[in-house]
Amino acid sequence: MSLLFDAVLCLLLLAGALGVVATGAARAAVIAFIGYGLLLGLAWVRLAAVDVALTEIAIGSGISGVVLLRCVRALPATPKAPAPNPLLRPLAAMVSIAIAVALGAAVLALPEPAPSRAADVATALPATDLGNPVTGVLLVFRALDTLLEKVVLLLSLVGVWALSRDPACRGRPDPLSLEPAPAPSAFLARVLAPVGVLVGLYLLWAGADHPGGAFQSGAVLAAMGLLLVMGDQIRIPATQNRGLRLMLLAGPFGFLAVGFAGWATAGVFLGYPPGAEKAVIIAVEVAITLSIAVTLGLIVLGPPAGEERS
Amino acid sequence: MSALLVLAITAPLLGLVPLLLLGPRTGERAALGMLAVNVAITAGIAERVAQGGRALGYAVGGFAPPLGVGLRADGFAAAMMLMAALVLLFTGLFAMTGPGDMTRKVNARGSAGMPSTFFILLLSLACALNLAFLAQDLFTLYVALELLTFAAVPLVCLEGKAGQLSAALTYLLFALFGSVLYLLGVVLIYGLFGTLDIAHLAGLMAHGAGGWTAAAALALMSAGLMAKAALFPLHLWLPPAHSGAPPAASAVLSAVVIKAPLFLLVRLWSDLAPLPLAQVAGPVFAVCGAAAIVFCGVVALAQERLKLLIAYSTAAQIGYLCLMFPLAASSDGPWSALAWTGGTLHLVSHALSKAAMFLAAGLIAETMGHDRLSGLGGVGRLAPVSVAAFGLGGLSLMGLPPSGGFVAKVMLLTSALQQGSWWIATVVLVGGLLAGGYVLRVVVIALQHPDSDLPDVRECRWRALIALALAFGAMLVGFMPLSPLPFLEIGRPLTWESVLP
Amino acid sequence: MSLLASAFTLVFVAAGIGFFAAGTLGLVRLPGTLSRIHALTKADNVGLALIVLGLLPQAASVLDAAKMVAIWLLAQLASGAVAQVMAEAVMAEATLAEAKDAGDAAPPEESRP
Amino acid sequence: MTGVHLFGLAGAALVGCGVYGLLMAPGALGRILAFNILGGGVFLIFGVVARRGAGAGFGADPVPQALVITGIVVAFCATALAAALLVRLSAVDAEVARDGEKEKET
Amino acid sequence: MTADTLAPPLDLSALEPAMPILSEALMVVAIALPLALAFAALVPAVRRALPHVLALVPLPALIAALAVPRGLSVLVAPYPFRFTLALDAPGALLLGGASLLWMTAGAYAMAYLRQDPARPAFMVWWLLTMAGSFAVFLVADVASFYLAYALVSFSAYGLAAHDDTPQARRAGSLYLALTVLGEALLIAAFVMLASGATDANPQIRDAVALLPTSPWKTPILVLILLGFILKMGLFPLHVWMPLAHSVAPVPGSAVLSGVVVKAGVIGLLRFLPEGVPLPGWGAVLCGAGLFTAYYGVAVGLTQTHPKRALAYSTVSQMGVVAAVIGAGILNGTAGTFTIAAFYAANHMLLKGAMFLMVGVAMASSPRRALAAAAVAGLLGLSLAGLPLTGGAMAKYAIKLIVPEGMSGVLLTLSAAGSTLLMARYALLVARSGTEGTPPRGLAVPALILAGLALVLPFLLFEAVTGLPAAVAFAPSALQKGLWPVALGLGLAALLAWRAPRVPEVPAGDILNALGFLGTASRAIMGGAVAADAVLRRWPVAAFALLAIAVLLAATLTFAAVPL
Repeated sequence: MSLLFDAVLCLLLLAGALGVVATGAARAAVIAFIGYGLLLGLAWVRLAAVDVALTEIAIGSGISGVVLLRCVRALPATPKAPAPNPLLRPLAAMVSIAIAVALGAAVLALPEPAPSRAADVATALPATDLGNPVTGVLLVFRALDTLLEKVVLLLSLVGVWALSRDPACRGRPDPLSLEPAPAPSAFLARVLAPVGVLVGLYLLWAGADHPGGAFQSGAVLAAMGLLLVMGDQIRIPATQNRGLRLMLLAGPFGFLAVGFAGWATAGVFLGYPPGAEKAVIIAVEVAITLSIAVTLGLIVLGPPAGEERS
Repeated sequence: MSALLVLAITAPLLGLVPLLLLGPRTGERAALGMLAVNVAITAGIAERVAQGGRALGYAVGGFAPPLGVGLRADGFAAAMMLMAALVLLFTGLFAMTGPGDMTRKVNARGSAGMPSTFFILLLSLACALNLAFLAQDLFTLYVALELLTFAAVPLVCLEGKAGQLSAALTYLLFALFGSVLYLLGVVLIYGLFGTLDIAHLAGLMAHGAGGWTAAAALALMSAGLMAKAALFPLHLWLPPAHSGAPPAASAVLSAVVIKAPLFLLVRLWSDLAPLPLAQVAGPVFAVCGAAAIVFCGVVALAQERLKLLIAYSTAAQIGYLCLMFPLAASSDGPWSALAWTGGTLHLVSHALSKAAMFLAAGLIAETMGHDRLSGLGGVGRLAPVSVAAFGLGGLSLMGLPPSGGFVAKVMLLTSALQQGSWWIATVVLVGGLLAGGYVLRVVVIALQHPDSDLPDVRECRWRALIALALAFGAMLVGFMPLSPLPFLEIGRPLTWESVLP
Repeated sequence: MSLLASAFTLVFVAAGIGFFAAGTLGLVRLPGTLSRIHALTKADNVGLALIVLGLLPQAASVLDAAKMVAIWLLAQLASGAVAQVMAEAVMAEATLAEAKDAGDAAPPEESRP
Repeated sequence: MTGVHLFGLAGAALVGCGVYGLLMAPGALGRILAFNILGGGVFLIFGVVARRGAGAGFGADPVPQALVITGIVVAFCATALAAALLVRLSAVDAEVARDGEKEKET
Repeated sequence: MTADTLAPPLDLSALEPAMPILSEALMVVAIALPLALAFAALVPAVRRALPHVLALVPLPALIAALAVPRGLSVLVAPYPFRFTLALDAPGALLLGGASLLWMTAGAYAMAYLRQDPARPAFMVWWLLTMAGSFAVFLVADVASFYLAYALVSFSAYGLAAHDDTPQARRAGSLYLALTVLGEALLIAAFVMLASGATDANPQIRDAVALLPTSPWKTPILVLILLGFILKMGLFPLHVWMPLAHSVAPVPGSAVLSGVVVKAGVIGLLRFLPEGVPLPGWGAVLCGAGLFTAYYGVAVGLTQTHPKRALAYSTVSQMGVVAAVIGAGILNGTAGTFTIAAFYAANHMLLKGAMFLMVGVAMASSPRRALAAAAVAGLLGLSLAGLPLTGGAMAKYAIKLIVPEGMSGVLLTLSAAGSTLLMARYALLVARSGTEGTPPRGLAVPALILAGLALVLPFLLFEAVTGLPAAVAFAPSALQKGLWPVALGLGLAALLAWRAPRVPEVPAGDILNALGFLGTASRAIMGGAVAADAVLRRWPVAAFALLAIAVLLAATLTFAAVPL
């Protein structure tokens, strides 16, 4: 029964992917991509990776989808790039199928029993007082990756801002719509946003021991922020706003500060003070979540339009 | 455990705080300060490695690999780091707002410093490069490569012109294609061995374990790295991106950014892959490298714009390092060590000389208002120091003494001849001829009488001197003795033993 | 007891799936964006409600059950509001197209949601 | 054949789809989407590797799962940056075209 | 009669305790002084003072040539660089000759370029070329030789292209292209040569000693011969020389034709093993030299400008030098190299003086030009080996090496050709007068150099050959020396009386027949650019990326993985 479900899910995934790749129309392809992301989220649940499922749906499908939809809207209806020579199509198909087949064979041929670090993690996790092994890996054992991933996120925002017409990257990003928000949007923003913020904070809190964590929470918070912007409930902040920038920096540099503090408390960079691991980790997660939420939201909003003349 | 390794990654990031929170001038000064600190840190690492005669290591968070992530600096990595740090510092100085930029008296055409964003990206590059040189975990290296790409792409399009934006987009997309192939290799490796730590993997793979899946994983990772390094025939993005960017950006892109994937390619095949595999893969890279040297060299000769010429020269010069693979992977001790040293010295001297050339070209273009070769006659009179920097940098590309390029060329030639690789020796020589052609073409034009009236501007002298300093750096590398450098052998073969407690 | 709960779940979830299927069919087959939105929101909301209801006996704790109900409520809220926004957009486009002189210049709008 | 195998094959097929898209997509947006499909396939294989490594009381090896989370975020950053570049490029192109037309008129 | 017997003429042994250090310092300063001045010229004050002292810069080199004991070598930079200087007999001869030419031509150049706004740039190139030329004669290790050789070759471009006319640009570009080619040939040869030695940068002498047993003997010799012959301008690699030497300003031409080509000569002398018979190689070199000796004369005769005639004469004379060296290594004759260097030094001074006389004549009224032509003619006859001139001593010396027989006869006959060409040159000089009196700054250095060129061979003959100078005055020797010159003069008279109308062969002769090479290279570049445009298209590059991944995986799987 579950095998049948998995098979159907896989086929749907494949159909979704083919739909994205084969569709000529940009908007339809993006919509298909969002659907593909949701299906992928289901696949993650089936693979006992609820943390990943949440991340995939929130980031890979949700926020990415919003970014891509905005992109489609900004592009001219008729793309100027000529399609590759259609004669290449069979060749491309052959190459792709060959790669897929080889890869499939490689995956099936992976050794049994599978090598795994699960045992190592299980041994080391109790010392951190965390219940969720994925959070343990992300924030303790491979904290360097996570720290740098925060820098990547910040850097991609810098990259987006660098596309501003203003070399100093000042001012507010253009509003999502030039017209005032329709009443239902405003209503939704007013009602849903507080609940959503609560959900986001819950995800953060739960992440220590259950699926969830900074990224999933940050994505939900960012979505709530965007909802408020779309509902005309808050104004898009100017990028040079000092408070905003502090929020951007809180995550990566709060994390970095904790890393340095580890030298004093645990004798090693990115070590946690013995006994207070969980508290410090949650503090780090709060800072990270704040930054992620703000960064994701600003990435969706795009480059600032330059200093306003007031 | 050496804290310097951690500082090498984190110190450049600290410079981001003032850049994002304080005014542009303060931020710029802080950034330059951090770049100088970065040089000090990398020099410290190199000094420790040389003193101790063994690699430095650090287990981040106190968790040793394979569960945790390890950092490790051997001689090769330390040399690369120091080189990159120096280039970044000099480029940063070149890009700063200097005396005269405000008054605009010196430069009628305006040779202003770069915006704060440039310095944010420069510091991020410093972090990413140090990470790429130090990290020993294949996934951390993936993060480092992505960090590098995301810092490099906006550099291409800082001025927001249409050509730059489209070059940046192609660069980004192709780099992403490369990184996703790399990641595919990484997942296969993890599936096979359950670890991503290079030292552990080297031990696990030593006896051909993993079979064809491991081979496929290595191939995928290599292809991804080649795409990021723009190795022929995957160089589609390099000429427009490197020639379109502002000069300071071009300099770091050509000099150091593409060196990180090349470095990792070397790491992959000299430290991770077992020798029999490396001996099979070596010729494949060498063929690509040879094609790059010859083909891109010829295309560089045909260019009509100075910056494009230099960009194609970069695409060609990448090939030299790839010639090293089959030579270094041989079991012929001294000659493979010589090739290894030659390849590394080429990497270093190319970085210094190419940075000098791009900076000089930027100043030349700024002085003349364009970079069309046909209209550059007599620019030697307006921008003598820039032309000198270009020429001295070119000396290294041509492989003429005294320059790092010469020493590297002699070492590669010697190793190739001793191992009977006549075709590699021929390619090295032909590459030198082509480089001579395109470098001298520019120098000759610059020294000619002007065909029309020269504009009434002068080169920005202090910036030209920075370019000249880099060119002299490339020449200084030429005073290396012509024998394998023991420093580069420190910490090989790769192991955590005696590196981590 | 567990058998009864299972039967309850089976019935309600099956009904919910039926509603979902109907909604999807409507999405695919019905003409016009407005009617599609209508089919989608109405049928799916009922479908979701039935599924949640069906799953309630399976919940391990009252808190879990409450969470499921909360999910249903949130989905109600979101789909209702989004349907409204989309409908308004459709109407606005329609009026815009009319004003633009009855459709010879303007290309037919993409009508997929 | 188990579910894990199925997902492994699906991952491989998704990689194939992504590769096809990267080869044949006419424009940058298509390539961005194809990159995401390809990335999804790679991540799915990570998931399969993780699931296969279940043990020690965990339903899956947590290390690859954590890697995927980081990978998804990095892929998102790439997508966002590419999309922003694309938007800006088309805006600049439009401006250039407009300026060109204006010049023609005068 | 071996090389080491050529003792330094200036005996400084009185300074004994300080002698070694003094010698070392002299050699270093000889190279370092012009080099340092070239860089110091960046300072305006130095730039202004430089014209007054330019003629004195080669002085340390001259003293070094005169005083430094033969065979002394100085380790300038310690292990592992082993940057070494040494002075042997051939090096001393060429160094001394070169320093004299640089001094007189330096004084001449400052007068010649008095009005030229680009004089400072010329001086910088001048100093760099000078430093390189001295270094080439002095260095003893392989890497430094390559460095010095590159320095003299590339800096000479600045002298050749100074006038920046379209012809000069073309000549300069060709010169650079062939120089780069020569560098590539030589580096390959040097790397092969050095890799037999234990040191990474061996002494030239040690490396060459290993050459006869090297597994790469043939490629090394091919590359070395090609590389240095290119610089000496042997047919068919001479194409650049008439172009480059004739477009430079007169003093530039003088040092190019006098000194810079000798870098090729010293290269052959340094890198060919002396005293080891290399029959095949010797024959090839000798044959090529002899052919070039005649070829240069034949083409030179058609020239209508004295500088181009002189340039072709240089081609011809370098052919003679190559023939001598070839004959020497054919049999492994000891002393060959010193005599070849003696002949080359003789040519150096004569050719320098002859170029300078062209400039003198061009600044003279037609009547005064006749006087200049007379001096020029005398110099020419000396070059051709007219008995009782310095040149005759050099001719006598080389006949000690070249055996009687075919090559000997041909070599002797080539003197007739030289005479003919020199007569043509003197005629052209006589016709090149314009108006005015040549400034003293031109005439005096030219005449001093001419005097030195005519006299010095007498003084050096005994030291070089070990024979008393009187042997060259024996009646049989006089007669042997006279008849080719007489024959040449007779032919010249014949040609003057009834010259066949031969069109002037454009400088660079066969180069013009190689025009298709230019077309071909343009086509290759065009093709590469077009191919690049295809390769850089997205789908193509994306396919290539996947192809590399697949090919690499397949290669690894099938070639290496134990299944």
